[in-house]
Amino acid sequence: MVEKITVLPPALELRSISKRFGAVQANRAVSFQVAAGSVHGLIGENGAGKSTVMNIVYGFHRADDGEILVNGRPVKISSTQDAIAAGIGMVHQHFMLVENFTVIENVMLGVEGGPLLAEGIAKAREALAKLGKDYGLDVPLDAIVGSLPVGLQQRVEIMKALHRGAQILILDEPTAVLTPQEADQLFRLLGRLREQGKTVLLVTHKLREIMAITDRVTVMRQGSVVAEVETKDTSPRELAEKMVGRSVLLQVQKGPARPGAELLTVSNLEVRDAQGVMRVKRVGFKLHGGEIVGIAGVAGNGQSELLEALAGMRAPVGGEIRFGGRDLVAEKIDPRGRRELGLAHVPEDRLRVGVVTSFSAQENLILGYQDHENFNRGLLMNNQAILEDCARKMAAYDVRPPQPGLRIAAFSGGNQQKLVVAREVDRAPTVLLVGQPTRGVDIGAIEFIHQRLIGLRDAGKAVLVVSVELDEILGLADRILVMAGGEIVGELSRAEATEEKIGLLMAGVREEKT
Amino acid sequence: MSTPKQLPRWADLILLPLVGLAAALLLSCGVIALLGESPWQAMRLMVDGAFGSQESIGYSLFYATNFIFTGLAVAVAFHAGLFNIGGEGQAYIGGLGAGLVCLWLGHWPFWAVLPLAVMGAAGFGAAWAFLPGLLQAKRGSHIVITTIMFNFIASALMTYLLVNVLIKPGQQSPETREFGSNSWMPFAHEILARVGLDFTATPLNLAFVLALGAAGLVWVFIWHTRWGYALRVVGQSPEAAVYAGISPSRITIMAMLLSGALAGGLGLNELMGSQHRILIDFPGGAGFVGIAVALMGRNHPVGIVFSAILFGALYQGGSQLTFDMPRVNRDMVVVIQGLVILSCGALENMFRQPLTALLGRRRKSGEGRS
Amino acid sequence: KDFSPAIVYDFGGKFDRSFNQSASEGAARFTTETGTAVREFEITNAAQREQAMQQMARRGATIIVAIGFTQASAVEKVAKQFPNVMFTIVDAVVDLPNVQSVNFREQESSFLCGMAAALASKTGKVGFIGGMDIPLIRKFALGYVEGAKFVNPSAEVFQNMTGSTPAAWGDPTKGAELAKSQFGRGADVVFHAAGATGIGVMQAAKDSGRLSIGCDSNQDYLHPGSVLTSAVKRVDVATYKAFLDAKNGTWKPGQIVLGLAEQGVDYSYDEFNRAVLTPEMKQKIDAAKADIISGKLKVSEYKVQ
Amino acid sequence: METYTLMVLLLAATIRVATPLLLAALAGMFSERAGVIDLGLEGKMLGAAFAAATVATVTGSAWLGLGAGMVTAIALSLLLGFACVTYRGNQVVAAMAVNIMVSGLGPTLALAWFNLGGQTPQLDAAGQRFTAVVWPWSQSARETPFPGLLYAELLSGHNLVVYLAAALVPAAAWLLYRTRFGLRLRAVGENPQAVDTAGISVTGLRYQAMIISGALCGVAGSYLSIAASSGFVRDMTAGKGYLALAALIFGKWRPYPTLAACLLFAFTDALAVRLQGVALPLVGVIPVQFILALPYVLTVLLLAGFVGRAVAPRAIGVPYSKEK
Ligand SMILES: Nc1ncnc2c1ncn2[C@@H]1O[C@H](COP(=O)(O)OP(=O)(O)OP(=O)(O)O)[C@@H](O)[C@H]1O
Ligand SMILES: Nc1ncnc2c1ncn2[C@@H]1O[C@H](COP(=O)(O)OP(=O)(O)OP(=O)(O)O)[C@@H](O)[C@H]1O
Ligand SMILES: [Mg+2]
Ligand SMILES: [Mg+2]
Repeated sequence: MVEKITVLPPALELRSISKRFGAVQANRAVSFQVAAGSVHGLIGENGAGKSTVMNIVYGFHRADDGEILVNGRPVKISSTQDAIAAGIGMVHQHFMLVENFTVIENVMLGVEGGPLLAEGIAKAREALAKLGKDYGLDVPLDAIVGSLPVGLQQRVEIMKALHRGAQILILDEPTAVLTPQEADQLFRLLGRLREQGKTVLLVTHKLREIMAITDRVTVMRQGSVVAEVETKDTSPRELAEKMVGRSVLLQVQKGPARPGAELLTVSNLEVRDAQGVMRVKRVGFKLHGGEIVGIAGVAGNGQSELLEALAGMRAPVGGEIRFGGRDLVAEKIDPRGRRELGLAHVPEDRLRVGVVTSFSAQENLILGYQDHENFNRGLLMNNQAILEDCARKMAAYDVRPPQPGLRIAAFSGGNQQKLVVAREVDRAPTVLLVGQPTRGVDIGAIEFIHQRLIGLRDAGKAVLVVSVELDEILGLADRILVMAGGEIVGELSRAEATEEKIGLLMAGVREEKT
Repeated sequence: MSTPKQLPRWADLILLPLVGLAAALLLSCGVIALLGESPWQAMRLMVDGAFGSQESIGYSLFYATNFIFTGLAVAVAFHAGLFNIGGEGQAYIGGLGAGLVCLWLGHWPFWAVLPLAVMGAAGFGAAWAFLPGLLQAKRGSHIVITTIMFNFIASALMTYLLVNVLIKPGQQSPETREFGSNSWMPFAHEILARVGLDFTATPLNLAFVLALGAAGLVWVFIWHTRWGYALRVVGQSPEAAVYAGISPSRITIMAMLLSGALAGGLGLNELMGSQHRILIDFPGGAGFVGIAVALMGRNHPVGIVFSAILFGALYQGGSQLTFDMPRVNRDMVVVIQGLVILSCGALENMFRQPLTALLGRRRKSGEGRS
Repeated sequence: KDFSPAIVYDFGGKFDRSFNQSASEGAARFTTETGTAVREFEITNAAQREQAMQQMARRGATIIVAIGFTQASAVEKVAKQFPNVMFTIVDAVVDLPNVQSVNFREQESSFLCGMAAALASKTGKVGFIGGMDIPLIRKFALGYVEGAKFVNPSAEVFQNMTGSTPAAWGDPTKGAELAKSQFGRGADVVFHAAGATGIGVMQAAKDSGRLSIGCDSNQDYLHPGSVLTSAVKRVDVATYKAFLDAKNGTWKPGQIVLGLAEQGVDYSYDEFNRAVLTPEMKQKIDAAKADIISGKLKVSEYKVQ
Repeated sequence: METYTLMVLLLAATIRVATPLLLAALAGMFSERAGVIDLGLEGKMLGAAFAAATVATVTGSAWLGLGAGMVTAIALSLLLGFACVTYRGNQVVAAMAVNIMVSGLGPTLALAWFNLGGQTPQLDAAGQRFTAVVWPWSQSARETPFPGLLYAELLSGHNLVVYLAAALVPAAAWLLYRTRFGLRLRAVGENPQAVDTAGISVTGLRYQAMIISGALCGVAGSYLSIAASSGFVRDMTAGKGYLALAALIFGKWRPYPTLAACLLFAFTDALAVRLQGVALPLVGVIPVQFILALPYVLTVLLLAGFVGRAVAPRAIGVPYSKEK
């Protein structure tokens, strides 16, 4: 093995790639090599520039500067077509699928093999069957992609790349949407690819995955490569420190929970999504003061709908949500009314739901509280009060830069999230609902946000955290509910919860209720 | 819209529209030259015709008054994320409201008629916008299509009323009798005469002041009230609105009502201010011009007032042009309008990029609302 | 002071193949005969009427001819402001000492056209296509129906209007469709009073081998052999005469009503329609024409109640 | 028998009225499927109507007229593409601008060239227009109501463009669903990023769609000026472009349902013509204005009631850029 690598030129070599988006220097002279027939990891914090550099390799973005070599030969990649021709395939962080097309149509797109579809379809069907056999990729070819679970959609993406003859396969954060078990399946698949002589470039920020499967790993921070090491010569802690640039606490610091009175009771809750599909099925649980309850589960198993129903953004079709002596469902209390009762919400999708990106920070800090008497003076809004409130929260939550008039889009992800958390937490709500509290947020801000949530718990309030990051659930929660297929399939106390147990439950393997 | 490089705000608001305007006029000059007239002469005639005398100023501002109302109507809907193409029909029906008040109560004192007429115009205009708004909110019917259809339906309804119901007996023309003279908007020259200023008689009237007032109210409403805030949230992100407990469907309906009410204001100027009767097709396309006006004015009341004046000047200057240049006919003025909308509205990015490159060595980060 | 004539056309514009065009022909005739240029203006919105007339008056117009009933209120206003300028308005009445109001008895010519239609029709079914449903068009329609029934009491007259926006005067496709629809119901002669929409009506008649009747100006030449006749309204004569009288100092204010007797309206008969309007038909029509002129035959006039 | 004849005639009228609607709606289908809102149908048709009439007048050839109509509409379509695809301008605004500009430009040029006001000269000579194609034995077939009348009125006696439009529906369906181009076109309106990452140019596809849209609008516009009538008159599209768009939405952006929608609108129109001045049971004679408004009212009702939320191509109206 080792000999082979020294003999062959690297499958992919980047030389001094730079890319700037306006004010953001996303990549700064990035250079590294990927050995042929290896699985190479690329790791870095959110915003480190990983996706950008991979998009450059795939011809989706154009580098400002630098050179790309494939199999030792310099190639000019100025479009996706060039990349495909050079044998590069990519599975994007956000899938590039046409949802209302069938699998086979999606796979064919761009390589139809002729002006008419009919013959192309026949040929593609054959080729895909073979691919399926070779790699154990089993996908229903005539299913509509949008109706497939994400795990299968990902396989469609991989098939797409392989069908285009990819020798180098780039996967950008492929496991974010998978259960641990599905992730293991994916890794087995990657192993098979490596055996067949393909080169895999795995982009992630999860240390566990890097350690589990890669041969070599490149670490990026703030657009630059800061380290390149053999996986077997490193440790998670070392990688984490290289990623962040300082020593980090991989564990959340908190005292024991002291659960108090029951604050929120959910029973028999049923919720349909916009398409009318039942996404939450007869869900019931209780929240007590002084505890953080985590809801674990693979994305798309009803957590989002559950959270939206609790927050009042989506009307349930049945069931009860009792809070402060009222039934929120029967009384049809809207999100604003719930906030007034003391039920606050940090939404999962910050940019789309939690803020209005074109508004200033100051305007965003009254979102949901726009009718509050503090912010209004008679018919008009009290801009002075709004400004002062924002300035105060920015100071208290260490938001940088502390400029209330700055458009929210100009803040970094972490600071945007701090603003949202400030808005919702500062009022000390009785119950706080939080979705993906640290998605797209760097480690410094993660620590800060986690501390705020724990602070709220220690003040006797209840916090419900929904997250697809198991580490986060395990770090934060005092009690864990696992959702799969729209149901709560298990409840674990923090003490008894392990990654394996939760993983099994997430995959829908039920065990006896505790 | 968060293009990495950004124009400074002043350039975005003032320079960019001016560059677009210049390009449109340049193209228009080309067409005029094709017609065998001197473009230079034509432009001079237009500018002179628009601003060269008290009369031309009066007419320019008179037309501008209509465009302020319809431009504001488009802008309010736009802030809520709605494209209201129905300004024409809403203005038509709104005018009916104002007109009916004047017909019935034209003998009342002006101070008593005015508020009722304003309510009539706003109320009828809003009512005509209500159904498209409701259908958009509740049924998701494409508002662009429904408002266009409502323009046609408004025309049919008005023709029916003017031919069969409201027509002044014994008369050919499908128009109502003249309003009682108490209900006429005081003309600008009358008002100015009272304070001792001499101004040529033009149709410019008190409605211009009302239009400016409406612009001021819209500004306060959109940026300084919680309802305007809610409206902007819905326009920018319906999801965020739901999150904030703002009902997008309710805001959609509210925005359309407001939009229709503003469009109805046209009747105050055109009917109460100038024609003093309801007549066929009196909005004369001002509802559509409002789209261009709102766009050029960046959907901001101040911008709308200025671009309405620009379009008023284009109208007045254009009619002067056709008056004095026989080979330039009235359709040429329509072409110029189209070109202005094209280069100021649709092609603005074409000018934005070179302008940004020209100006934008140093990008000022940090802007408030946009 | 120089003699300076001016004319303001209505919305349709001076090339509407209808009465504005007819007026512009009158103005053109005046210009060629006297060498005096006529200042013209086509309006695009209501406020321009007044503005245009004022400007013309201020720039020294001696006489201003306003075409179309929609100009009445503007003429009334401006005529008061400029008592020394002569105004002639066509199709409306303005009662002022410096205004001459010229009106036509359109019903009389359309009565004759209705007769022609009924006489030429083999099916006993004839059609009428108007632009917008406004009093003037009803006036045409009423005369036409009476004329048809006068010849054939059991004649059936189909009536259609094109639309209810000003676009109705310029939609030849719709005009053609309306005509075809009437042909489908058995009509074999169709009369239009729909401006440029009528072009489509007449084309459809030609295409389907039926007959059409033109309006306002003599349109027989458009499709020789297919246009039965035209209801001619001599706006051109009225315009020309107003200018000429003003120039010669014989212009008088007051009301002028032009009917068959005054040759203000008529039906057309020329080399283009000689083949279709047979002598027998012509004879009957001419007889009725004489009766109308002599007052023996009364044609009712549509009145807005 | 009477009602049978009436129905046949109504249907024949429906076909004629539906033709320009259908052509424009199919045009809109291509651009909208590619993700570009096509309110510009109206202006493109009008431009084509003008060009077709002008060239047919000058050259005396209807075919050259049709060609000129198509070229003009394609040019306008490309202008829209330039504004909306290349420069990512607002699609609705660009379309309105083109509509307004064309409505002025046609009459202006017509006046300059022909001096007949906003019109082109009447097309009279043989070959300047597309006239009815009468099928063999139509005249004699008319005698036997069934199927003779159907044959004579419905099948025979339309002009070439009508048959062309009819043939274009299956052709469009085939292009959209059975070819590589169609697959890509549908994809680019749903998820342009997916198309881009598949190595296909989003811009290129959208321009192709705009060209097709222009070509079809060109046929539609030419139909108005050199087939259904005989010359160009200002604003002769009279809102047909907007109605076509409504039909497209009602037809959910699919060829056959769009055909059905166009036929329905046309039928309403034909029926409205019949209902003018006719006393109906219970309601009596409905004022003509309300009958004339029927197609528009129907459109609103259909959009509100039966169509509900038509699911537009997902990426419609959003200018594509990689770097968002
Ligand atoms: N299209 C774009 N336009 C502007 N800025 C961009 C764009 N894409 C990325 N950036 C910026 O470039 C930087 C690097 O982003 P990139 O997506 O490459 O990070 P990443 O390492 O993949 O992060 P994540 O873990 O969140 O996926 C970030 O600051 C981001 O805001
Ligand atoms: N659209 C934009 N306009 C202006 N500035 C921007 C924009 N997007 C990002 N930035 C700037 O680029 C920087 C990097 O953004 P990014 O979201 O990648 O930050 P980050 O490194 O992930 O930070 P954090 O850890 O706080 O999430 C931010 O500090 C922000 O000020
Ligand atoms: Mg990434
Ligand atoms: Mg970030």
